[in-house]
Amino acid sequence: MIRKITYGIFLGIIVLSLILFFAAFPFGKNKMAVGKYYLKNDINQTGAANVVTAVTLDYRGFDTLGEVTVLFAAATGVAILFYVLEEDKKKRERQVYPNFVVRVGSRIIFPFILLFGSYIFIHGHLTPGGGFQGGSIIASGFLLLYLAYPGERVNRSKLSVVEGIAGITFAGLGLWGLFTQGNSFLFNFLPKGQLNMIFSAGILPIIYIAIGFKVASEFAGIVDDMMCEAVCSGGEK
Amino acid sequence: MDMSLGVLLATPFVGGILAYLGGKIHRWVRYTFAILFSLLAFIEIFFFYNTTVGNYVWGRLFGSVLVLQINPISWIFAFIVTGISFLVILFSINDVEGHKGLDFYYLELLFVEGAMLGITLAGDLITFFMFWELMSWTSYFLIIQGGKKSITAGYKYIIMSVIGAYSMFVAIAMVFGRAHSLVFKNVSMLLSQSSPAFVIWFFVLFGIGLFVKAAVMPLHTWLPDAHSEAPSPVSPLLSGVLIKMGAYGLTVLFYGFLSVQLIGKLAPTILPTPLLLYIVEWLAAISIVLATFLAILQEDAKRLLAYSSISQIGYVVLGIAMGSSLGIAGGLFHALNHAIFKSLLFFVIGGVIYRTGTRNMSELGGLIKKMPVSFIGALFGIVALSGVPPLNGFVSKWMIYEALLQKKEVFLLIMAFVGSTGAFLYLYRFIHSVFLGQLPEKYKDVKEVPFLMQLPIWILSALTIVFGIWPGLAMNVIAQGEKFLGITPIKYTLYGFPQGTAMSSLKVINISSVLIIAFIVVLALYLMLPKERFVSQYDTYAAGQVVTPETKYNYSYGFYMFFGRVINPIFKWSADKMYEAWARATKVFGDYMRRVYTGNLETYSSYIVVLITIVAFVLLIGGKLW
Amino acid sequence: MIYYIGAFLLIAIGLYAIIIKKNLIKILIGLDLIASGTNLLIVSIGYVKGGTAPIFSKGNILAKMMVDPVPQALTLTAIVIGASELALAAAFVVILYRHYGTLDIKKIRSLKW
Amino acid sequence: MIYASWLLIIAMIVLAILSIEFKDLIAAVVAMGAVSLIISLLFLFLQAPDVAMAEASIGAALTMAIYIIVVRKTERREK
Repeated sequence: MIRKITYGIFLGIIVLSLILFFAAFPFGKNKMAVGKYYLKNDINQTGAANVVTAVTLDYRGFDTLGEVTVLFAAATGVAILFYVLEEDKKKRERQVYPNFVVRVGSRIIFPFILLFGSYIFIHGHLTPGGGFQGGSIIASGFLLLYLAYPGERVNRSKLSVVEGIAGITFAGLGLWGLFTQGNSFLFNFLPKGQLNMIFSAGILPIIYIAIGFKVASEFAGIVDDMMCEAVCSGGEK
Repeated sequence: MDMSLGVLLATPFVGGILAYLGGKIHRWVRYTFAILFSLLAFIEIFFFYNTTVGNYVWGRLFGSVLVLQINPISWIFAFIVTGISFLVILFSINDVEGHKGLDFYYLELLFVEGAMLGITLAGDLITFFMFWELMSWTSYFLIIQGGKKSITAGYKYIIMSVIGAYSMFVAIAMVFGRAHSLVFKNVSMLLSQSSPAFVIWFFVLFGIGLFVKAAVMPLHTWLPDAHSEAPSPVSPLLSGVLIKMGAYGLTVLFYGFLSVQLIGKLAPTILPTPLLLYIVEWLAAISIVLATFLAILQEDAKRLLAYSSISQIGYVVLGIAMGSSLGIAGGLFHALNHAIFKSLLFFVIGGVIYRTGTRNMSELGGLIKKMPVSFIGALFGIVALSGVPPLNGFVSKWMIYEALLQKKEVFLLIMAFVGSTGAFLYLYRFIHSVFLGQLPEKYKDVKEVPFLMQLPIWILSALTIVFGIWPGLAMNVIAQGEKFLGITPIKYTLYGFPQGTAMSSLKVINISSVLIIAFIVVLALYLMLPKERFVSQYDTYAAGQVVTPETKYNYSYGFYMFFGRVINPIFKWSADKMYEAWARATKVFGDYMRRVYTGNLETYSSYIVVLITIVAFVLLIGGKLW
Repeated sequence: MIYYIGAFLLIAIGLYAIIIKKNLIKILIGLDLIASGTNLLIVSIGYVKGGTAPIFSKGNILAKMMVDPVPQALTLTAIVIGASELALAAAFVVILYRHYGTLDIKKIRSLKW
Repeated sequence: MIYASWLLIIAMIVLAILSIEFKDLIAAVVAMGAVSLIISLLFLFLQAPDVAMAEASIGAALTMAIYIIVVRKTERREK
């Protein structure tokens, strides 16, 4: 109890001082210089209508590559932790079917979720959204399928092929720019096109589509590991 | 002419990939591709004999061009690389037959060759570094295929290599920050205009990377383990070629990037040699002496040869660091010679291991009757290594001694002599314990190695004679190379060296003919004189007991134990022990640190919260932190 | 300003959960709260009063009246990373539970020195 | 608008406190999901539709699903 009160008071002091400190940093006023620069030069330099996309993929594209790598490492880590031998899996498998409405409803909705997710990541450079959002929407579609059919599993090898191709596309595009143009990794070597058209912003849409596939397959893999852990290996005994 | 350098560099890589894919079809497809492409690379090398081709741009990176070039200096090393690699592949075919993952093995072998070729052909620092790293990693994968112990050895190797490579990388980054172009010419121009401190930093950092690969004394500890635990066809490649890359790098560093005058300006010059080079000379001399002593004490034949490699590479570095025309020529020539005779010796011991399955010298003996070709190879190898005329080791060692004499560096000369004399001790031990003496009972049915494994032994034995009697063949290229580096080229004739200023002449042909005549005379006497009676080696007795085949009466275990007792106090402080002590100290320190870093999330977060609270409280009451 | 206060309070609540709570899932929730609070703080720093989203549409190509895109881009990646790390942590929780049969970190820790 | 954000933030803080104080872990997780959802709305108020989308789909859907699976896998009540 003394610990709770002590740390409560400590945290109170911290929050109070932080609020006082941030009072000198007015809300909704000034902007950082780098943001202004990006906003001013976005159309000329990248041609993407969505500035957030431009920052994520072009100005800070290398950062995003690292981030995708972290995602990959986390997904691999989950898969390693939940590694179960195939024979054990089959032994423990038990079929649980939810009711009729969920099963049929998920079948009808699932294609639309896929379509919606793809729409979001294909238009990532024009409208809000992009590879991360679209990919996670697709993964939540997979989650719905798992809820409806707990006994079934997706084909992991196909997922990993999709993921690998997406990753190679990202890195390959970057290296292509590096070696042909010779100035920087992820150099935007395709034509910029016209603003607000679907074929614009050079390599950004391609990369965002690759990221969409990668995020979708990785999160689907995580969900698959988790669901299998809950359903087919039956650890509660 | 321009594309040809790219073709030359691509040959081993293409060959490796084709051998890998071909191995999926049939093993002979794999062997054909491997042999064909390594031979092709060796032949292509000869198109570049005595030519200087520069600036073949093969790519660009970070706004800097990637350049390939060839000059006589790199030609010598490229010649060693391709030649020895070809022989290694020939030798591998029988030796590693039936092992697992052979496709990958040949892929790696050819990739190591390609990487080393890339180092010699590199015309800018980025290319150099790329191939340097490729060489480290591919050779690491080769080393760890030698069995259980080799994994530890490979671990040691790769850790030291990576440390060296990082140090080199820092040096390259330093230059890149100032020059923005890493072509060798620009680098040397930048260094000639930079401040002495910058150049010394570059010299030290770049040098550490090279010293690790060349295994100069305090950084040598990876070599004995890696060379002795690697598969037997890989050891010649490592000992004969890979450590020469360090020597090549040192040559480029000393005389390509810098020059003797420039190094002389960096630090006060009291001695005949610039101070930095003088330090390098001393390191090399220390590694000659200590490695020789260590080699004398070894029981394991491959380990003995590995320590001998450290000592011989010491001669190479000593010669190169000397700065005089004769010294550099001697160093480069010794690099070539060492590649020849050390590969020869490793091939021989590889054949012995192939037939007997052991490399422990105290278990071997008396193989002369069973494996005569290997014995002849070993004989040529040890005669060449110990520097006795008429074989090639003599000429290069003579050149190094002569150069030391000219510079009046007496201590170094003594140390070089000690190393050479010590070489007799361990080489005698080597040939005696393996080939002479009593044949153990279990090796009664040992046969000579197959033809493909004999072939490298024959070729290299012949080469020791060729370069021993006609050193001018090699001097031709070396003199061109020295001209390329901007040093006065040495004078030479086909058979030796003419009388020059402060330089005595050497005519190998005279010495050789005297020796050959003497040999013929002795042979004639031996044949003419009455024959002694041949007795079985068991037809003897010791202390009243009849010797049976089970008793060993040649003392090949602890052969130089008396000598070991004398020199053991020196090795109380070895570099290996120093590194181990460092590792232990780190571990103890870590154990203490764990009392603070408990590994619990809440401990850490409460540290953070308490600290921030203090800071926030001080700021809240209006105090100042600093 | 209220956004700042909300974000700080979220972070404080998360820290409190990490330090005080003994249940592993509660600790995970605390970590998630800290992550969410930080994201909210960063995005609210980039906000400009009366600004629009940083997206050029056909009618709107006025760069001056847009909010700062950089914090948004950073937060976007931070959310995805946070979720994947959380999945990894959750996997560890499951494995730990399978080993020790409890979620109480005090009992789990008893084997550590 | 400003009052809406006030209300949402107060609700968010209350839900956050609840999510760490509930003894029933499923309830705690649901409260956590509600916090994520409110944060996603706040992002929309802050003119960050990209981030709002990501938070809604990842924070409120996937994360919560993972939490629920973990709770189902281990034990439901905090002792």
